Amino acid sequence: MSNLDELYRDMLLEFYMDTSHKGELKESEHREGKNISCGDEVTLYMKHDGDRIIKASFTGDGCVVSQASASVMAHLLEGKTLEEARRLILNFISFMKGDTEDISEELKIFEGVKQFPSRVKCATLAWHTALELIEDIMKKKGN
Amino acid sequence: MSNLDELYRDMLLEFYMDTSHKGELKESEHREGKNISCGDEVTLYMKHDGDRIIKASFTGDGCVVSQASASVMAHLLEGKTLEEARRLILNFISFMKGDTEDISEELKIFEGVKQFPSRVKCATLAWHTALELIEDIMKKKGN
Amino acid sequence: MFSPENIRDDFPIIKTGELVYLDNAATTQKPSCVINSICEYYEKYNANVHRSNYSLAEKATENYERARKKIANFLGVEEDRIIFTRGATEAINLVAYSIFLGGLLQPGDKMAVTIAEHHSNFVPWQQLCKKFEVEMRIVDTTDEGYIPIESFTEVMDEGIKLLAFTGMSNSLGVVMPYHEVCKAAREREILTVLDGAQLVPHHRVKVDEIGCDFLAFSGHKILGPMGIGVLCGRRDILEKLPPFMYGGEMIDKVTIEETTFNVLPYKFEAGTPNVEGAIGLAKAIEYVENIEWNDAVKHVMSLTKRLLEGLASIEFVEIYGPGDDRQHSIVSFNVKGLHPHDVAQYLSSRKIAVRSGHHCAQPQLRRLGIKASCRASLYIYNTKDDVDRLLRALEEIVTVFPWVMRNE
Amino acid sequence: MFSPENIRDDFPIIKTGELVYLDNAATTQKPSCVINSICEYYEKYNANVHRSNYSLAEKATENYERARKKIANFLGVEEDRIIFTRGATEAINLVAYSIFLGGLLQPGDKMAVTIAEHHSNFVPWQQLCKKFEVEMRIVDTTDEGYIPIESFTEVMDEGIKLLAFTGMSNSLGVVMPYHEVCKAAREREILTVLDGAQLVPHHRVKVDEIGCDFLAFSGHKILGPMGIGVLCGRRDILEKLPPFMYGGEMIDKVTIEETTFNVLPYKFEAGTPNVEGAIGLAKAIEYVENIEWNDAVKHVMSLTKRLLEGLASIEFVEIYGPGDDRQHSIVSFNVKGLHPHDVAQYLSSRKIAVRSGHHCAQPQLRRLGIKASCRASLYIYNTKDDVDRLLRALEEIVTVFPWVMRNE
Ligand SMILES: Cc1ncc(COP(=O)(O)O)c(C=O)c1O
Ligand SMILES: Cc1ncc(COP(=O)(O)O)c(C=O)c1O
Repeated sequence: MSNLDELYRDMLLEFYMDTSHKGELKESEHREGKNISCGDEVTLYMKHDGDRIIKASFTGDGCVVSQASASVMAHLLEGKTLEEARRLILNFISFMKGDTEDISEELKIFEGVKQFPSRVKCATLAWHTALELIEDIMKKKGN
Repeated sequence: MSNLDELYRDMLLEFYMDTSHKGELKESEHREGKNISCGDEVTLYMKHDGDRIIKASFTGDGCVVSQASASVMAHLLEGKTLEEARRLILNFISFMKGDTEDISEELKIFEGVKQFPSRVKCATLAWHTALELIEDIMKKKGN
Repeated sequence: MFSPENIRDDFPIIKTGELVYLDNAATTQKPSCVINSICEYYEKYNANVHRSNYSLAEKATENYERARKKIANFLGVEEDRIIFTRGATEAINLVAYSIFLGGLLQPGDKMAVTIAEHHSNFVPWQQLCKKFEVEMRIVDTTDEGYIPIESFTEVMDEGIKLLAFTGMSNSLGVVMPYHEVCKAAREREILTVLDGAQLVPHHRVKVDEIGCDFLAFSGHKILGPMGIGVLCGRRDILEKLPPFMYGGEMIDKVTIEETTFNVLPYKFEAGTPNVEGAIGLAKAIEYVENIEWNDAVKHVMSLTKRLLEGLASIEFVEIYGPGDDRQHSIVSFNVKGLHPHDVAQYLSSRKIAVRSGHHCAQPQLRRLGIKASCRASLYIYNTKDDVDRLLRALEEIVTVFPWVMRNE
Repeated sequence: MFSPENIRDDFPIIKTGELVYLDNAATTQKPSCVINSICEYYEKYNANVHRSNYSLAEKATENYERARKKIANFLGVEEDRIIFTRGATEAINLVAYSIFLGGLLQPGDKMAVTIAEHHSNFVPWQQLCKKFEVEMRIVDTTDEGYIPIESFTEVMDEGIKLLAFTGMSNSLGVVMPYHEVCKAAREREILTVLDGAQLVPHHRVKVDEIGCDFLAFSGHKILGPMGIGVLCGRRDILEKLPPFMYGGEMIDKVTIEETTFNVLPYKFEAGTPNVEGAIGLAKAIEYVENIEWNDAVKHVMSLTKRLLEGLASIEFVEIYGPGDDRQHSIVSFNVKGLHPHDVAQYLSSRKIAVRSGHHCAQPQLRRLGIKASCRASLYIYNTKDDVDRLLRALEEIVTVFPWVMRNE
């Protein structure tokens, strides 16, 4: 496999093409994220029952990597408790940083991104944004 | 002759030691000059009868080259008309810049200074100052 | 006769042929003579300048000042009008700060920039205008990114005191009518700051023929090293302006109460200068002067044309800019339905270097209705083959991103 | 075990043995590894950083950021507190301008500098204080050029908000009690700007152990290339401060009306950075880290002692400074009856490089009652023989300037 094929694995392209989680969510909480170095922006929407994430979606413009990553993340977050979601996100960010190899199968498609340092930020943009949103929700709940 | 001996020729050292033109001149016109890059300062004094320089002297601190050059200049200017003095000065400045080789015998002692670009300014400081003073005097006379 | 083939061997990174380097508007590659001049400096005569009279320092100073002279000749001005800076950005900040702090622009005054500027010639003016309550007008471009002289004079006639504008836009490669602009400004006694970062590497710039009051450019975009640039100014204004940075070299006399400053150009060069950078830049200029420049420019123009035409024939590519000979060496484009980062990444895998993003020109891109683009930028060592390889790779992009065609 | 003999071959200019180089306080010579790292950069992976994702640009960016990390580790801080500048002078101007423009010092406030400062840490404060109507207090030195902690605290207790001072004076080589000074300042909530231009090359500086709020130094004085320097700051203050220069890299979003800025450290790095310089400096730091530093410092200390003692034994030489172990690596002196330029010129003819002049420290020299001096300054590659050759040459100066003895 060439470097490029590793970066744009078929599965990754599928998640990019999959628009089922793209679009605004009415009556949800949301947060914006931005990658300063390339200008990519993402807005993340989340519906929850105080404990569990019921629905997640995103809007925004960006490269294949950032869009695919937002898409797969929205997929995975649904149905998880806030705490589970938080741990999943932290795990993915560690994985992308090269701090751990331990990652679920569907996220391995981002393995090839790691060799392009400038693209790692694209892959983690939605995740960082989600983390902030979830921690906000948990904090509000805690109060 | 080593480079250094060329720089500090005996004649040059003699002019440095010769303090006959050092000191303030009462009832004269004067002007200050400064070499920014090394901080050397010289003040030049001149007595004239409107046409001819009667007496010239200088005060100031500086290196051997700048002091010797002020000393020999004060020597040479006395008795010259303002216009002759002006021409002599311009000739010396050209000589030090390497623009002419045509120079009177006593000023050849500065030949060795030319190979040290940072010292050329030391050699010409008093002369530039004298030039300004003389041109001032001539302008005032012209009016 | 100039031919890129004859010079490619002078550039170690180009010579290997491993990469089609088309990011010259960001920075150019360096010829060996420039690299060697840097090594030689550090291996043979490295010393601090203007401060000592031992032989090493004399030689360093001589070479530093000879570099200034070389650049002065290149621009057709006297040496004491050449101020060394870190790059175009510092040069523009220097003149902007000095103008504001020196009161040449005062609260209530007006000045103008264009919407085509690089952030380096936009944000300093915007921020200092806010700070000093000066009004900043904007000269707009056409939809193609060009600015006709009339758009400039219209804003000039609104009573501005200063105009800062680029001679050639870095996002689209559009050459502005800078001669006419400077002439019109001088007639109206409006100060001009010409951003030459893209212009100087491509056009023989003679400052006093153009009639700009200030010109800024970066060494690294004209074959020179990084960390060196030039501000060239009008002497009477430079003399009037207060210094920007303060420190060693730029002073005359310092007492506890007061400081008097050195003469031009040293008044604006605070601290130990980048001697290496100045020497390297002078070497680069020498290199450029030894090339048959008219032919080299024609070569780059013909490559630009070839690139524009080739791109126009690819149905899923969108091109920005006028697309005629007002556009030089730089072409901005997008592949429809694909983010420019992905395009650039794909091209990188094909060993072709282009830049993707906002090119530090967000106002211009927003004006065109886009957020980002791919930008291919050419220099004298590029060849037809480089252009063709880019075009071929773009045609083949559908093999990786199949939906590119489907979006049509 | 450290020995200068083992490292001299690393330095092309030192290796030849043609020159006794004793002007290290002005700039140091460069080891081959630093020179090579610059060549390698231009020959292998020159590109603009942070802006593109082709392989060359990725590699340049990686190396640029790795350089930042290296320097951060060296100073014991996090990377985002390391701001690359052209040198110490720009670093100090940056923090001074940001502090004044950001309103951290306001009309009526007080700040202080010492009389021992290099112009680069004196004139910016003096000029901006005038401009912004802030009062500048002066911490005086003793007649020997030292400043005891009490002199600092006395001025601190006059209600100053900021203290800018040098860790080691460049005219006399006096090491100030900078640890105590920063501690006393922090207790009083006074901001400290530590000029480390001379300190950092000689003492292992750990910023947070010292407790200064800002530290500035130049690469070229610690074996690195010219055109690169560092400002290291306290994160909370850096975040509060407005940018200094504006341009590419340092922005987040630019619209016609407003600009938001990038995160630390980029907010303070406007324009194309000197990538080459950062890489070269990191290489220099690596070189320094690979040396047994305690031994190297001891070596320079013992040379300083040898030089001080040797000079003291020449009857027509006058030495400035305390002459004990508060003085490090730098010795200022004059030959009685002779201008320092002539002394330096004579030494140059004997192939010995020292500096003569005011050393960009006019207030300090005036305080000592002199206008200029000769300054010999040592670094790790200097040897006993270097010192002895200087001493011997000075003893023999009477052969050229016979009146030197007569003046006794
Ligand atoms: C103590 C001190 N501060 C500041 C500077 C300024 O450094 P630079 O000229 O490299 O900006 C120097 C050296 O010139 C210095 O010795
Ligand atoms: C038109 C224009 N102006 C200014 C700049 C800023 O130059 P630098 O980043 O070298 O300071 C650039 C390049 O980045 C440019 O293209």
